Amino acid sequence: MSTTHSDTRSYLDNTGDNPAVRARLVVGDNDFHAITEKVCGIVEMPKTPKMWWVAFAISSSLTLVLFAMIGYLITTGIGVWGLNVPVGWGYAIVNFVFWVGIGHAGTLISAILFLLRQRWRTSINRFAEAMTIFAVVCAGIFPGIHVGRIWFAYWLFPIPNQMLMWPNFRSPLLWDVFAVGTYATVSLLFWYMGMIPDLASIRDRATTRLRYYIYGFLSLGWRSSNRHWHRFEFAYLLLAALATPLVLSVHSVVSFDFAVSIMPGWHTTIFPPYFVAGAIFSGFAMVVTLIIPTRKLFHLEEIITKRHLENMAKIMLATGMMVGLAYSTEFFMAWYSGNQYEAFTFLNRAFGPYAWAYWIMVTCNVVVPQVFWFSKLRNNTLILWIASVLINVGMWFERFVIVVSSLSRDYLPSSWGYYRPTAIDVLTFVGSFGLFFTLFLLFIRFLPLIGMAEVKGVMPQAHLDRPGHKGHGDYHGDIAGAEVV
Amino acid sequence: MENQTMTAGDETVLYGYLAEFDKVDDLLVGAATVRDAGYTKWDAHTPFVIHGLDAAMGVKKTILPYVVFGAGLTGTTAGILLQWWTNAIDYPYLISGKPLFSLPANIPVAFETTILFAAISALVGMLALNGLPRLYHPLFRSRAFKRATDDHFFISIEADDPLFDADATRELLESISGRKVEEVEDVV
Amino acid sequence: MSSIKPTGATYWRSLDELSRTPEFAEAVQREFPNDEFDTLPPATRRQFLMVMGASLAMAGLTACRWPKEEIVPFAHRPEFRVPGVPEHFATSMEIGGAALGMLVTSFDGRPIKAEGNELHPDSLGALSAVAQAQVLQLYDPDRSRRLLLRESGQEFVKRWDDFRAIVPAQFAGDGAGIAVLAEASSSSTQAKLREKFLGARPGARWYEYEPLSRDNEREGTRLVFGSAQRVHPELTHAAVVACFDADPLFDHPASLRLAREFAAARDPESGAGARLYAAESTYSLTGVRADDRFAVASNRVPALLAQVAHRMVADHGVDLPAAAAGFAGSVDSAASDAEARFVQALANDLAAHPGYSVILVGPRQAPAVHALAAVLNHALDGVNHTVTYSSVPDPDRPSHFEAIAELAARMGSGEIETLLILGGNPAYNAPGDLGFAELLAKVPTTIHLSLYDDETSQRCTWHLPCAHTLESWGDGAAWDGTVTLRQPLIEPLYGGRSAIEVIALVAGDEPISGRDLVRRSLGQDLPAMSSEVGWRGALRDGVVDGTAWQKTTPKLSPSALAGAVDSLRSVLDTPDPTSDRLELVVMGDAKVLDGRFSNNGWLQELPDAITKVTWDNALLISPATARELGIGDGEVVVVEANGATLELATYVLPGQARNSVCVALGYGRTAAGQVGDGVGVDANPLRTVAAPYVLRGATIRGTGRQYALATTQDHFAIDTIGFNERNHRVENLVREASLDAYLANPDIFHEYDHHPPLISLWKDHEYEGEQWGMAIDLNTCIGCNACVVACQAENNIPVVGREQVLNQREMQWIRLDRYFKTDPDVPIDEIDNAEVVFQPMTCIQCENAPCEQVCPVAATQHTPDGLNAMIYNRCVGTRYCSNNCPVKVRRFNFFNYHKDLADTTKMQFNPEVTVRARGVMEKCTFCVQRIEAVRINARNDNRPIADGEITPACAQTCPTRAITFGNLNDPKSKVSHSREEHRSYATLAELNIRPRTHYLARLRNTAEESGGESHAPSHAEADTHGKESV
Amino acid sequence: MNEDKSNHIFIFPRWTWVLRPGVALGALGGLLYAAVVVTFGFSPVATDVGYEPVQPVPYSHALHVGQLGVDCRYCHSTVEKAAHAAIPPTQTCMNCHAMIRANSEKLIPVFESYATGMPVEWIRVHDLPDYVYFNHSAHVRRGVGCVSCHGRIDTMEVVAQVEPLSMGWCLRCHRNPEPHLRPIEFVTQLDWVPMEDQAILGRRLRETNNINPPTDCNTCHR
Repeated sequence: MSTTHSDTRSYLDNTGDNPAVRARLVVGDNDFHAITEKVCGIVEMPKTPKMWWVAFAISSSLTLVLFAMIGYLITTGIGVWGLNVPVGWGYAIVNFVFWVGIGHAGTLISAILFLLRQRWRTSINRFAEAMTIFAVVCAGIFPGIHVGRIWFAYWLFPIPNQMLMWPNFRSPLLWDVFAVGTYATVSLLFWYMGMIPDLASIRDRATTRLRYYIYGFLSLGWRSSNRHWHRFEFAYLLLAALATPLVLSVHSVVSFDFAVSIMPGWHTTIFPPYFVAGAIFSGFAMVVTLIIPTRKLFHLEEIITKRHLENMAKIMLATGMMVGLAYSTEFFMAWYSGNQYEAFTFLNRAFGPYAWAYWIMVTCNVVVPQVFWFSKLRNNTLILWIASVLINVGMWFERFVIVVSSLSRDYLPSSWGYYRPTAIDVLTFVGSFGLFFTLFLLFIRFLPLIGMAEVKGVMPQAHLDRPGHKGHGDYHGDIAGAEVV
Repeated sequence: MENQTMTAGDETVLYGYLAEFDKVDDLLVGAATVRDAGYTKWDAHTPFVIHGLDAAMGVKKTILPYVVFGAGLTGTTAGILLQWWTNAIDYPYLISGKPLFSLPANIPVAFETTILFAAISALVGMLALNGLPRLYHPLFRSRAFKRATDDHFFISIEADDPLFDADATRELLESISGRKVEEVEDVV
Repeated sequence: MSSIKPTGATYWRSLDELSRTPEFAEAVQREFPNDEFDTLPPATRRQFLMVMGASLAMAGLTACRWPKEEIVPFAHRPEFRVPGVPEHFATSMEIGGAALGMLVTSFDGRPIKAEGNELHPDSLGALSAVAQAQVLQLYDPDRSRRLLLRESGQEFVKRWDDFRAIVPAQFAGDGAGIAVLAEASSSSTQAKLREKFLGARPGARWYEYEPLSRDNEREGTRLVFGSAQRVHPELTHAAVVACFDADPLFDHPASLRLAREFAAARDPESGAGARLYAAESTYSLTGVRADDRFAVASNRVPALLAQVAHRMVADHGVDLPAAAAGFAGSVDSAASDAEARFVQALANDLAAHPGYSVILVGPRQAPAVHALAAVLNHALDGVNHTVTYSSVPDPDRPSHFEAIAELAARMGSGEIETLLILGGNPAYNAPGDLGFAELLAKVPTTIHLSLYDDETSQRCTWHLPCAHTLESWGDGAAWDGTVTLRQPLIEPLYGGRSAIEVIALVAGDEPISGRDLVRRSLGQDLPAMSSEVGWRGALRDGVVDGTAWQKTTPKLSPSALAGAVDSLRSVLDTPDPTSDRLELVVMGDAKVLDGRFSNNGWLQELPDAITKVTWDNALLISPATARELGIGDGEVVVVEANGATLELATYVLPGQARNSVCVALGYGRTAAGQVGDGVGVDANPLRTVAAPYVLRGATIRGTGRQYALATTQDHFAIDTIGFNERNHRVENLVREASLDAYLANPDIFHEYDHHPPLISLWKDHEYEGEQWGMAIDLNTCIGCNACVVACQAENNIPVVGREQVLNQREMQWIRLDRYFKTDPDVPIDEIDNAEVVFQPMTCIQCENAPCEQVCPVAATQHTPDGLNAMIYNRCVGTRYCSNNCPVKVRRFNFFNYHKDLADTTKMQFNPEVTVRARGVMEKCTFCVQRIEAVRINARNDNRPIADGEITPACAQTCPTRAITFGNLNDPKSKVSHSREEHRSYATLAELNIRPRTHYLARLRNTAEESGGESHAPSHAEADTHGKESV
Repeated sequence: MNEDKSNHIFIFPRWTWVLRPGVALGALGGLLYAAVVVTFGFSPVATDVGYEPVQPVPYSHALHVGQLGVDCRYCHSTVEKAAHAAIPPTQTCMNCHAMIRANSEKLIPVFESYATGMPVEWIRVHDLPDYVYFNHSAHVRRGVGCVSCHGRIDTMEVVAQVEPLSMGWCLRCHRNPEPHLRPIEFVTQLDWVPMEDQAILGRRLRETNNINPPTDCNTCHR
């Protein structure tokens, strides 16, 4: 099939943009079976690679650290964190927003790109969705543990009770409960549903009874019937259509936590778009951070091609610019509004006690992505990887700046303060990464990390290659007139 | 039958015929032929979605969208009613001098419940309409069929299709698949 | 109290859960073991109060169904006792020889709160922070619980009988070799017992010592009148008040009364505008309030006063009595233009208001300076107008420092066989040059009666546990002599005895109870007392009306005056301090005084009014001096004076006088208890008998080390952005204008609000019925912290300890915001004089409360009567409300701050207020428990609530009545009136939060601004009085 | 073309059909169960009602109130003027028992208490959490009968808790007090039955005594 090559670049490189030729989404000589082999092969591996074990050992011990910290917190009190009055929210909320943000790329890739018919998504969407779920799991922990009386946290849910009390639906925190809850559920459904046919593939290749039963159970007896495929496609389309506004709403609602308050630096109308852009930004950064090593480790360069990486780099560039714009807009508004509190808050961000955090943020989020302007740099996997890691750092600091610097100095100078995280704060945060990677490693080892069925669907072989048919794929001819039963 | 497991004493009946293809084109043509032959209890099995196959098979458009839409509406109403009843009717209290019930503050939650209900109904509806989960199916008794999730394509015609005729149907299938048709049996 | 170690795996929903733990049950056993009762006399009423108290305390502590909870009723309920209904008893406490009347709330036998006694001349219903904290001290678990005999390095636990047994031997004979060292006391009972004791033992000597003595004033009057007089400032009609190192509004036995009078003298609505001048080395609360404050080294204060005298004579022909003429000429040159300006303005003003002006000199100034002031007051016709005199009790006693010096000398020479120390803690707080602690070893038998087994007790052979003020009978005299009674609220928790009981015991008096002693003595003084009716009436009132001392009108004594002039000369001749020979001012701490309250968590954690420092004392130093010496803020420095050294952190304080550094006494205790030990550093070693207050020739050098002072507010020096913004915001937050500007344009304070009309998106809620509101008058608030402690006592607010304060987790509901106002043109490190303003900030009960809408569980919401309610048992602790509170007055329980409290301490809790669990937000609720109590009673008797019937704890105790509370829907209520005043404004009104607490703007009344014209309440009279004035 | 060497093939047994209804049922049942446990299981209705501890003295309300007709307020004398309806001092018992049953075994704790002055330690039955501030006078003086909360004490040999005393229970009455209102004079009459329809009477009493119980938090929580 290499005849469709438009130039002389190595056969693995499909980043060229020649309008005359449709760049291939899967490179190398792969037929359907080869794809199945590659992907299922990872799950069926007789022995796990060393690298995996090393990574798992580290991440799972970090997870233990997380649980230890939570235990200490619950038994001792929120005081083990560095919080105070005025800064009532610190790491916990920063981490929450950070993780929720990361959890955006997945659904975005699967849903929005799906609706936009961006077929290149197929190689990475499963992966990204998985990442979304795990990020949301990490995110979900923090609002849970940051309340003073965790054992009463269930009061946030509208459960009938002997007190005849209900939660207060005017509170953005309650909106959060619903938004994040819905998002987690929908992402999970989306992810699982997409996986059903691939689980069936693993089932059908099973060489041991246990594996057959496990994957057989998970794939719910999928028998790739076309009548099923029909409804499956529809359900998938609908979920995508639902997830798209959802993914936008989630970070908007998270931003309401701040925007609805009256704190200078929080109370601003640009937060929703600003947060969503940031979320996508950080989400893609995290996808890239994870996908580059994974694709090396399991030799998936032919399925997750350089073009995929490049596209993501471009998206990061775009969203990075949006974020940068948001930063400058905030400053403009602070000055233009003539509100002395607002003005001071931003002056204080850039030059006050927390200036260091602010400038880390700007460097990582605005300066670093500029390298993606250059094709050479963005196509250099190493540079791309380093940049995306830096962007993750920057996005964490963005949340830190928003949450902490605004609170530390608000209306009354008499109650200004300074927030210092404690070791517990830091370890809890690090621990959450442990949890994230633990889940992630389990995923790439035991579940199909690439949507085989979808990838096959976008391969040339999936379409009619009979001469004389226009378009590609769709079968015309003697079916045309036939009336439908 | 040589490639089917037979445990002694198993009473079996014919479930239907299974024809195998390895080219998308043949499958599409075949499907159209079977459709035009007027069969109703038959199906095609493919490892991935094949454009045009629905048309070739004459699959009716699913009612799923209406289910999901209904669920979504339910979600919205539930969301609004919940907030209105709890905060304005059952235990009204004065918060920041705000009105007891004001739509703007209730939009986020109502929106989320809408999506939640709709999304769940989408998956559950899809499974229900497909009659899944169904871990056991006679087709799974065929070894060849295992490639239906890998790289091969199949057409199956059930024995209890009104038009089913042991020989005629076999001929039809062999003519379109150009290879031997497999008889799939079911245990009772 | 420093129970902030993050330990303990359990949480409480309230104290209830604790009571389920076996430790508690066991602790309760410890607290009230049966043998305790055995030692007590058979069933008395008060014993049952105690039992009830204890049992209810326990009972109140359980709320969960399982396990079972017990109810212990009285066996014999006293008449008129209704369990669960608080009672109030009038009693008093004594500090430095002046008795202060209080009204103590007793809940089922547990005294839980001290308030002022309206009938008492020095209280008038108000009570200082220190006095209110007595309740906590009562329950202090560190108080000594037993008699101790220390011999040859061993300790023996003894009983009172053992002590009684040694008395005859120790106090036998004519008393030669016997000495008694007592605290100042105004008790006539004690005086009588002393006479009896000394009468029987002519050889014995009685010494009186107070580390913070006011004797200089006493001696000063002696220099002028030939006989010691007590000075009573009368500020009600004062037009000009000049304070020289004096702090009449805070540091004075009658400060509560003086503050009230001063507030009246400045009420702008009645046109009164007394003008206050202050010349002082470090901030006093009076200085803060001054219209014209001049920061000058204490050492130069006399020169200032002398110049004022000179100017008055020279420019205004004020004639001094011949004998005192020498005073006038003593100094006539000012050291600086600023000084000259101040002197001139003051001299003009004083001379312009004869009969309405008064000069007050502080206790740290030499007698001669007081003498000069007395002469000037005389010349200004102040006597019997702005200052009155009365005789002093025991006029011939040597001054406190002479007394302790003489005692020390005799101890050193081994004359003393037996030394009985009644209270006090001389081993800690005697002047350093005496080495008193060591001298104790030279006395064979030393007996110390004390609340704690403190530094002195540990060096004495005998330690006797003292009964607490609230545990004992006694009497005393108010500053003006009014007889004041003291009655116990509870049986001595630890079997202590009061001073009079011990004196009676050693005097060989037949052992009788304190009650009988007091009653016998009063019966002798006042015939009325001998009748049961009179006695009960006196007990009810806590004071005996009309027993104040006769006012005297002493004549100047020329012979004495001659000496006064000479001694003033010598005072004036001392050179002014320089940066290498600094002046170190040692002052009593505003919270722990001389250290007697060091073990009181409320006071230790109370932020100092000016520095906001808690749990520490610091070296106050002016920015300029700090710069000259190259010392930074918070740097640890070594101070050397009189050969002794001191190592502590600096606090750079704008408004501190150049070349004068200041440190507070009362810190660095070693045997205070678990709260007070090791807090701050002890400055006593630097003091000398000759110079106990103002130490000359001190040097300091930096160590480069930094020390974090636990302040509840930023230091003066922060990053420039913050510094500028803060200065920029203050004028809007704490609105202030000159009196004339205000009178000229009453709306001046509303020119600050420039914001668009405040409209809502929805129809505003209508508030019907009682609508509570508050008004705080910044013009009369003097920042005395009384409200903060009142609130803490009333609302069971925990003490969190130094580390937590460092983490900005202090819990006091009332934050007394302190802002410096400085001239923006003057560089920070050149500032000599900064204006300080206070703004008491607590929950302002916004109608559109930002905190409410963000609470996901509706744990904070609005009540129909307009309170911003906080429901602790509903709170899950998201802290969102605190984040969204524009004034940051919400407090969060980061840990279980009550976990490590002693069970006695828990007896102080107010059962009407929920004790907050860990992880719960809390805040001011306008004392909703008080509101509900009144409301229920009013409703029960079908009557409306009268204005003033409900008083929150803070308003109740405010000495200047700066806080008014009431129903805003009642146009006739006091608070409604304050709301209508032009000075009334709302903080952060532009946020449309509609606070229920409004502030009344602050007024300044300096001479320049009003062209020398002060707004005396009665100009006309002023002139008729001031014939001789030009 | 991958040919399996083995002749073996895995397959789920036919009976796995039943899984489908099973899954559905499980989901529904689970939800139902959770709802029941949350709404009922944890509430005081289930935990507290019926608490009937044994008292140090077998004091019988049935005898004293039911048969001898002692009025509640004879012992619980503070109920009309204070928040607490105080347990009577030993003295009160002795008012009668100085003569009556003066040598009864059962009364020994009382006599001891009277002699030594040490209290009798009764076990609390009706117990509210510390953060709840209930005021007896406020209710009794408005015509809420003792029986409304304490039940027919006059028939109890041993006092037991008959009402849940939960927040919801309090609120129900605060929202609609009429069923529990009676003329003040009958407040302590446990067996009182209205002459007329309680609905009408309740409404009238509510108007005449202008009773409008608050339901805001500060009413009970401080």
